[in-house]
Order: sequence, then structure tokens, then C-alpha cells
Amino acid sequence: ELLQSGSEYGNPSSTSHDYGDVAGDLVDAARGQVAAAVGADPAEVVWTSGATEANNLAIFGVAQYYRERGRHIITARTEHKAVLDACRELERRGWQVSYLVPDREGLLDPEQVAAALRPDTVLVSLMHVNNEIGVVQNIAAVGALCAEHGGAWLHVDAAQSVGKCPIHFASLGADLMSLSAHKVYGPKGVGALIVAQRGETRGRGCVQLTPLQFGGGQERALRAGTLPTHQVVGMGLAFELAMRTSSVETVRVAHLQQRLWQGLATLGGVQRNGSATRAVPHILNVSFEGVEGESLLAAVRPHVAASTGSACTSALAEPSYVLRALGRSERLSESSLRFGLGRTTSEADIDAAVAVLTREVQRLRKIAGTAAA
Amino acid sequence: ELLQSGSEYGNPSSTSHDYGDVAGDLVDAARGQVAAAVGADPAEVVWTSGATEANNLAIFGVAQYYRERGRHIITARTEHKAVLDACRELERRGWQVSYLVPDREGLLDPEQVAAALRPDTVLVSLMHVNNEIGVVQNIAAVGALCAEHGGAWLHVDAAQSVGKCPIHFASLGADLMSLSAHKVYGPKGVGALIVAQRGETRGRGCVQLTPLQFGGGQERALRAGTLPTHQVVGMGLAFELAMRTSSVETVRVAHLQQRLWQGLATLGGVQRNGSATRAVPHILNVSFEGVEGESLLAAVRPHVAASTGSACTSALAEPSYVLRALGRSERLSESSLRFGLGRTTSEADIDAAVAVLTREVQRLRKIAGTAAA
Amino acid sequence: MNYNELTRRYFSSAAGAGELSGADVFRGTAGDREQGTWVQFDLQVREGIVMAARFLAFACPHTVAVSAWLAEQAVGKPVNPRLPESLQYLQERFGMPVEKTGRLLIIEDAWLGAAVPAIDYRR
Amino acid sequence: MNYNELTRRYFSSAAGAGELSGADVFRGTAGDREQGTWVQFDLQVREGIVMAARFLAFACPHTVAVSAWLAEQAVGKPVNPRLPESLQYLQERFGMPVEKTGRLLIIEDAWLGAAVPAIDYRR
Ligand SMILES: Cc1ncc(COP(=O)(O)O)c(C=O)c1O
Ligand SMILES: Cc1ncc(COP(=O)(O)O)c(C=O)c1O
Repeated sequence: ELLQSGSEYGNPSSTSHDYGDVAGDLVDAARGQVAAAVGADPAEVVWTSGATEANNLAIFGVAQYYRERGRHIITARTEHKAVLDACRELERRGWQVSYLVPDREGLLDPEQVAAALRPDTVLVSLMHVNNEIGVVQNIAAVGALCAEHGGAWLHVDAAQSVGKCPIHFASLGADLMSLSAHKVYGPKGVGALIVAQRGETRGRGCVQLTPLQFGGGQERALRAGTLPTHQVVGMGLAFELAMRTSSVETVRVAHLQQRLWQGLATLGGVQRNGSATRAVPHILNVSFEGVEGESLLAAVRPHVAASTGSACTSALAEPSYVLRALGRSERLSESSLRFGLGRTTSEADIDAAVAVLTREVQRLRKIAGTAAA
Repeated sequence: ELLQSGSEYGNPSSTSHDYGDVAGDLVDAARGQVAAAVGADPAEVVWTSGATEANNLAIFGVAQYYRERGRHIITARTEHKAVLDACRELERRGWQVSYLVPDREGLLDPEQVAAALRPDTVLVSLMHVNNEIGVVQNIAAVGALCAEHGGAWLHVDAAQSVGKCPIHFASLGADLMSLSAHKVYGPKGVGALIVAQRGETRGRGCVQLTPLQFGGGQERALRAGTLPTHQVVGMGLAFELAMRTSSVETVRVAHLQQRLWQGLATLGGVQRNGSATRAVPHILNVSFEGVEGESLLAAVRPHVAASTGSACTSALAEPSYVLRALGRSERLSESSLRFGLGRTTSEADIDAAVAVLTREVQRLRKIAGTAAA
Repeated sequence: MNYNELTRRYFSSAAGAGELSGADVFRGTAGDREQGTWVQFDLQVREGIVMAARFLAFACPHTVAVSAWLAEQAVGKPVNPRLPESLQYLQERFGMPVEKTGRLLIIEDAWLGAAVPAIDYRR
Repeated sequence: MNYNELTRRYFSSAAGAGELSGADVFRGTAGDREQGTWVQFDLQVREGIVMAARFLAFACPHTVAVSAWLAEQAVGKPVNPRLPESLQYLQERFGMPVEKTGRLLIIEDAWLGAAVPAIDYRR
């Protein structure tokens, strides 16, 4: 190349550069990897800057496109902020939103969705794996309800699913599915929205969206902007690796989670948050009675990478709304820790974490005068 | 760290991880680098996935927030698609948009803005450096007009400015400014919107925006989503390097551009697009008479990285709307090439490019029977 | 835009580009440069045989390549009142996108513009 | 949340955590665990001098640290009817965010709850 093009690596949507051709091939390969990992078609992958954008694109996109058909949306209290805050904004703009409340285990009954569906419902947005407590919702049953309803599209936030439990878009009956790379050991700042193209076979057209950002016509004109080739390639690789290793890895992680929970349970005054059976093992959420939340975190954080509340929202330092939705008191919600278990976690890590937590919780209970609690 | 956190590097907006602290410091440093390069305050930097998102956030953000105050927007025919397509969407939603037409050199007269301003104008969106023809608009004069008007905010798309010509946000009188990393040798998929915080000194509050994507409260709650630390760090570095080298580099590039233009001019039947004096030297846009556009590109592209139309939109293979707005015929717009000159371009590259172009244009003119033209 | 090998070869060699003159030269043109596609064929025909063929094309690489191929293959054969291959075949061989079908029709018009009078002349 | 060195030191040692008992022990408590902050001071006072001091705190690290420091510094000095330093000074020294000012008031209440009766008793 004698003169450089405007960008370093070429624009994969550009048809006039040789650089662009190479970049386009890389992006196509990544599209295939992501699609294969989640049971979707490569053409259904719309790249985004993360699951936050994917969630916003799904929710605003459907709401705006179908605003003449209806302005009612169903979601749940335990969704990610990206879903809840988008819904709140739609409420400010005149939409109505039903927020389903899960049971004390964090689970929704598909009957709750059935009861909430209205003629003017245009969207049901529910997550597959909850990011704070790891519970897995029965999305397929909801998919069937939406298909029966005919007018309600189903969006699934699956940012936490890939590599943690099987997820197959085509079988879920979902129309839209949000994905994120960095939850699967990929780079931050890239994700995807899967947009179904097989609606015809189900007797209604495919879901349509009004884009969030315009200009340039990339990604089936659903998401304008220069594609970051290196980011997308990273996401593809991460998803391929996740798919290859996940079943073996899940058994190993389940064992570690068991060990962690049993270790902590001997402390007494601990409660596990969320269903233990309908959940992925990569997330364990535990409430510690008799200790104040901020002190708990400060005491363990030099040694154990745990978080309070949602890892994504802890800038706001408020008690987890997810745990509150499960009926936990404000205090207990604050003194809860979310442990993430994954590829790099070993048995020795678990034992060390149990030791630190046991020591620190006992110490804090002594300081708090709640040691007998 | 005994147990891993949910993400690999920690979430810079999270206050509860040590990882997060390091990432936060890196992001802050990058914020400082970007701000310093464009004469803004670090607190005014809102990270986005690129200038496309920044443009959309500025336009939809202002339109939505001030929709009760007015629904009129002023922009220009030669803006980037991300601006034009966002404005078209607003027109579909009931806003009115005035599209200013530049002169044959691609320049706008601030008087055109003055004439277009209406009591219900809420936004003027104009680019600083045009991506296809390199002309530089007189933004400061427009800034003064907007300040006088009082109700119209000024958004500047400066994606092509950094490293190519001086740009100083605080002096432009702009309220919003879009930036992109990959136009400055940084990574693709990251950019920023500068959102002024110094409005008070000008006798009206600061510009307010309704976000495009919600959830999580990152970036002053203007742009939710996990920050890609590595991307943002890359952008910061790219901007710092651009600032350090740009004045020397600009002289060198101006010389190369001169050499390229003189070389091509000897062909005859060539026209330069856009003002030669009020432009950055990094972009040269030339129309070749007597050759068909697609063949021209096909003939030179194995040897010279030039593009037709906007590099960002050439997936659509339509004649450049920018050149059409300058009054070029459809045919001549199609047979125009945009050359990007930059850091890696040498004199030898220029001479080789001139040789290839001379050979191929003469050959194509012979084939087209236009050799005498 | 990607071009297949055949298109690339005929576009870059474009061996038969040019014009012919003389009483035995038949010329056909079609299209309009202002509309983006213009093609011209010159056939030198003696006793019903194409002695030489040239083309000019202000056109995309596909159109240039097809025109160049047509000129090349015609030489030494009896002048043909139709294209030697179907439009569909040409489209496939040269990997021409369907959006460009109209350009094949321009090629055909130019070809017939030269070949039909040549035939008529022979009669 | 970041904590300064002083806060980290007193939070992690929390040397004076505990309770005292006896006729010469004065106890003050304030706050409410259910509201998130609860503090208790036990001062053992003999002839107007603090012989021993203990604290309990169900509270954030800042509150724990300030309470621990108060208990530590009191020992061996005449019982003080006020905090030994202004709230503003404590806030600065321990790098306590302004949002937590209410917690300093709880500490003060608990402190006075123990110290004031001890003073009264001496009179
Ligand atoms: C369930 C869920 N949805 C959405 C997101 C947001 O994803 P991203 O960080 O890619 O924007 C997260 C957190 O990262 C999540 O856990
Ligand atoms: C002037 C201008 N604005 C906006 C953009 C879009 O920027 P990005 O690729 O970062 O989305 C571009 C092209 O890249 C541009 O040249």
C-alpha cells in the first residue's frame, strides 16, 4: 500500500480496500464463532459495544419500532440495570412497564408472565442467568407464551450465560439476545445483540428494531459505527474457547462452589441467596448476619475478590436491589458478598478464601457485639 | 486475589475492587490525555464506542432533552452520515432540520447559520474537518452566533481534527464535541463526546443530554456500560502522541500533499475537490475526468490505498454526497479519489502513487475513448 | 467490490481496446457516459468473417472485461448476429452482480449495433 | 471506597473492641444496627480518670476506626465531657466522606452517653 487509508486496519464494511477485505474475513469468522457458541445464525449477530448497549438497543429498538402497536413491556425486578434503567426511561416517555417479582429463591414462574401479558404488550425482557445470584430462568417457557401471544417479542439478556451453562438461541423461542465478551474472558467494550431472522417459520415476521445509533449502515443498518476488528476477533475467540471447555469446567466449578459454601456455612449466621439448584455454579451469593456491609467488604477485599451488589453498579454503593427483590432486609442485602468462580480459581483459592472470611467475619462480629448472633 | 472477579481487569466504575482502582487510575490518565489534546477539561470527557456514537448521543441527547423547548436543528449537507442519518431519524419523529449547503469549495459562511437560526432551534451540528475533502469550517464564528442566540447548543464533529490541525474545545464556544481514536492511530471502537461543563460562565447553564443507553450510571450517567480500559488507554496514548508531533508532522504532510497534487495535475482533466487553503493537508480529494469511478478504483487499489466517497460509508457504493453537495456531477463524484496522507507516508510513496495513477488513468481513458478529454 | 480471476485478467489487459476505421468496419455503440456506462464495438468484416475487433468502454471493470472478451473471441469467426453466449452465462462466468444486469444489455446492444449491419451487408 | 492509612490501621487492629463491666463502668450507646450504624462505649472511670475504655461498633470502617481511636486515646486522661477533637477535625483525619457526617454524630452521642454520666457521678 503506497498511501495509507484513513484508518489503521481498514473498515470491514468498506468494499474498496484490501485491508477491508482481510478485516471483513476476520469479522465474519468471529460472527461464526459467536453464533456457534449460542445456537444462532452468523447473520443474526449484530455487534455492539457490550451487553449494556445490546440491552438498550433491544428495548428502545422494539419500543420505538412498535410504538403504534402498543406501549407495554414486561420485565423483572432482578434484571440488570441496563434493562431496568432503559425501562424507567421508557416510562418517562409514556410507556407502561410491569416489573415481575421473583420468589424468595429468585425464580420467576412463567405463569407470572402469562398473567402480565396484555394485548398491547410489545416486549418481554428477561435475563437468562442472573449476574448477582446466578439463578437461571425458564426462558423457553416464556418463549412459548410470547409465541402464543403473537404480538410480544422476547428479549433475553444472556450476558452471564455463555460458558456457564448451555444456551441455544434457536431453541429458546427468543427474538433478541444480549451477549457480552468480557463476562467470557474476552475484551471489555464489545458485545452483540442476536436479532432473530427466522420469525417467518413461526407464523409472524421477524422482529424489527429502530436503531439506537445511525450513520453508515453497518450491521444490517441496525448499528452504525466503525467495527473494532480486534475487539470482535477477541470476542469470537473467547466464545469459541468457552464453548470448547464449558462442560468439563462447569463440573469443576460446581465442586469448588460446593466447597466454598460448605466452608462458609460452618461460620453460622450465613444465608445463601438464590436457588441452589436452578443456578450456575460460577456465582455464589452469601449474606453474613451480624456484620455491617461496608466493613465486611473492606475487611475481605485485600484478600478475596468478592463484590457487594452487582459488580456493574457498585459505583453507586447501594444495597443490592436484586437481593431486596428476593425479600432480604436492607441490612442483610448490604452485608452480602458475591463470589465469582471461574477458570483461574483453584481449590487452594477456595480454602484460603474460607479462612480469610471466617477470620474476618468472626472479628467483625466481635467488634459489632453480634458474635453470638 | 484469591477468587477472581466477574471481569478480567475489574470495572473502573466499581469502587469495591483493587483491580478497579488500578483500572480507574488508567482511565483517569487517559481522560487527562484526551482532554489536554483538545483543550477540554478531563471531567468533560464522556467515553463512547466511537465518533458515530458520540454524534448520535449529542444529537438525540439534545433533541430529546430539549424537546419541549424546540424541535429545530441546523446541520450541513456535507456532514458525516452519523450526523445526517441521526437528523433524518429525528425528522421522521417530527423534528425539523435545516441542511446548509456549502459553497463550491465546501465551506460554510457563518452567515448561513445566522440566517437559519430560529427561536425554536435547539442544536447546531457542524463538523470541524471534513472527512472526505479535508476543509476546515469556521466553528468559532458559529459558536459566537449560538451564544448570542442563547437557546441553540453547538455540537462539533471533530473526529478528523486531532493531529491534523489545532483544536481547542474551550475556545470554540462549542458545547459538545465528538472524537474518535482510530482516526488518530488509536484503536477502533472507542471515542468520546466532550460535554461542556463551563456553561455558567457564558450566562446560560451547561448543556444537558438524555442518554442513548441507560444502566449503571457510568460517565456522569450520560453513557452506561462497562468501560473498556484497554481501549480508553489506547485512545489516551494516541491523543498524547498526536499532540506532541502534530505541528512538525503537518508541515511534512503539507509538502507531500503538494507533491501529490502537482504530480496528478500534470495528467490534465483532474479537479481538486474542496478549498486548497482552508483545509488540512492530510486529505486530498481529486476528480478524474473521462474515467469511470469503479474502474478507476479497481485499477489503482492494488497499489494505492485510496477510497471513493467517505471511507466510512463505501459499503453502499454510491457517489459521494459530499462532492455532490459541492456541485460536482454524479459522474465526476464517482470518479473521484480520496487520498489519506499521514505518519507512514513517504515521498517515495507519493512518487510511486503518482506513477501508478498516471499510468492507470491514461490507460482507462484510452479504453473509455476519452483520452483526448 | 471483489472481481473474479477472469474479470481481473480481461480488465487489466483489455487487449482489444481501441477503434478501427475503413469501409469494412461496422460500429455499434450503446449507453451514455453521462449515465455511467457506454460501450462501443468496431468489427472489421470481410466475406462474413470478423478480421479484427476493437472495443471502447467507459464502464465498470465487469463491463470492460466482458467487452474485451467479446472482441477477442470474435476474431476469425463468422460474424454472429447474436452474442456468442447467453447473458446469464456471461454474468456467471464474469461474476457480475445482478444489479449490473442492465450493463450486459448495453453490451448486447452495442454488439448487435455492429454485428447486425455486418450481416445485413453480407446478404 | 478508599480508606486512608489512619482509618485502615484502626479498622484492622480495632484494639479496644469489647465491653467492660463493674460499678465504675459507664456505658453509652447510640444508633441502631437495623439502620446500619450502632456504636457503644464503655468507660471505666476512677477518681475522674479513665482507667480503661472499650467500644463496639456495627458500622462502616470509618466509624469503627474513629471509635477505636477515641477509646484508645481516652485511657489515662481525665474523663472528657466532650469529644477530644472537633467533628470536623476527626472527619479530616480519618478521611471520612461528608455523606457520613451523621455517623460522627452517632459516635458523639455514644461517647457522651458514657462520659457525661461519668462526670456527673464524680461531682
Ligand atoms: C446480566 C448482565 N447484563 C448486562 C451487563 C452489561 O454488560 P456490558 O458490561 O458488556 O455492558 C452485565 C454486566 O456486565 C450483566 O451481568
Ligand atoms: C468526521 C467523522 N465523524 C464521525 C466518524 C465516525 O467515527 P467512528 O468510526 O469512530 O464511529 C468518522 C469516521 O470514522 C468521521 O470521519
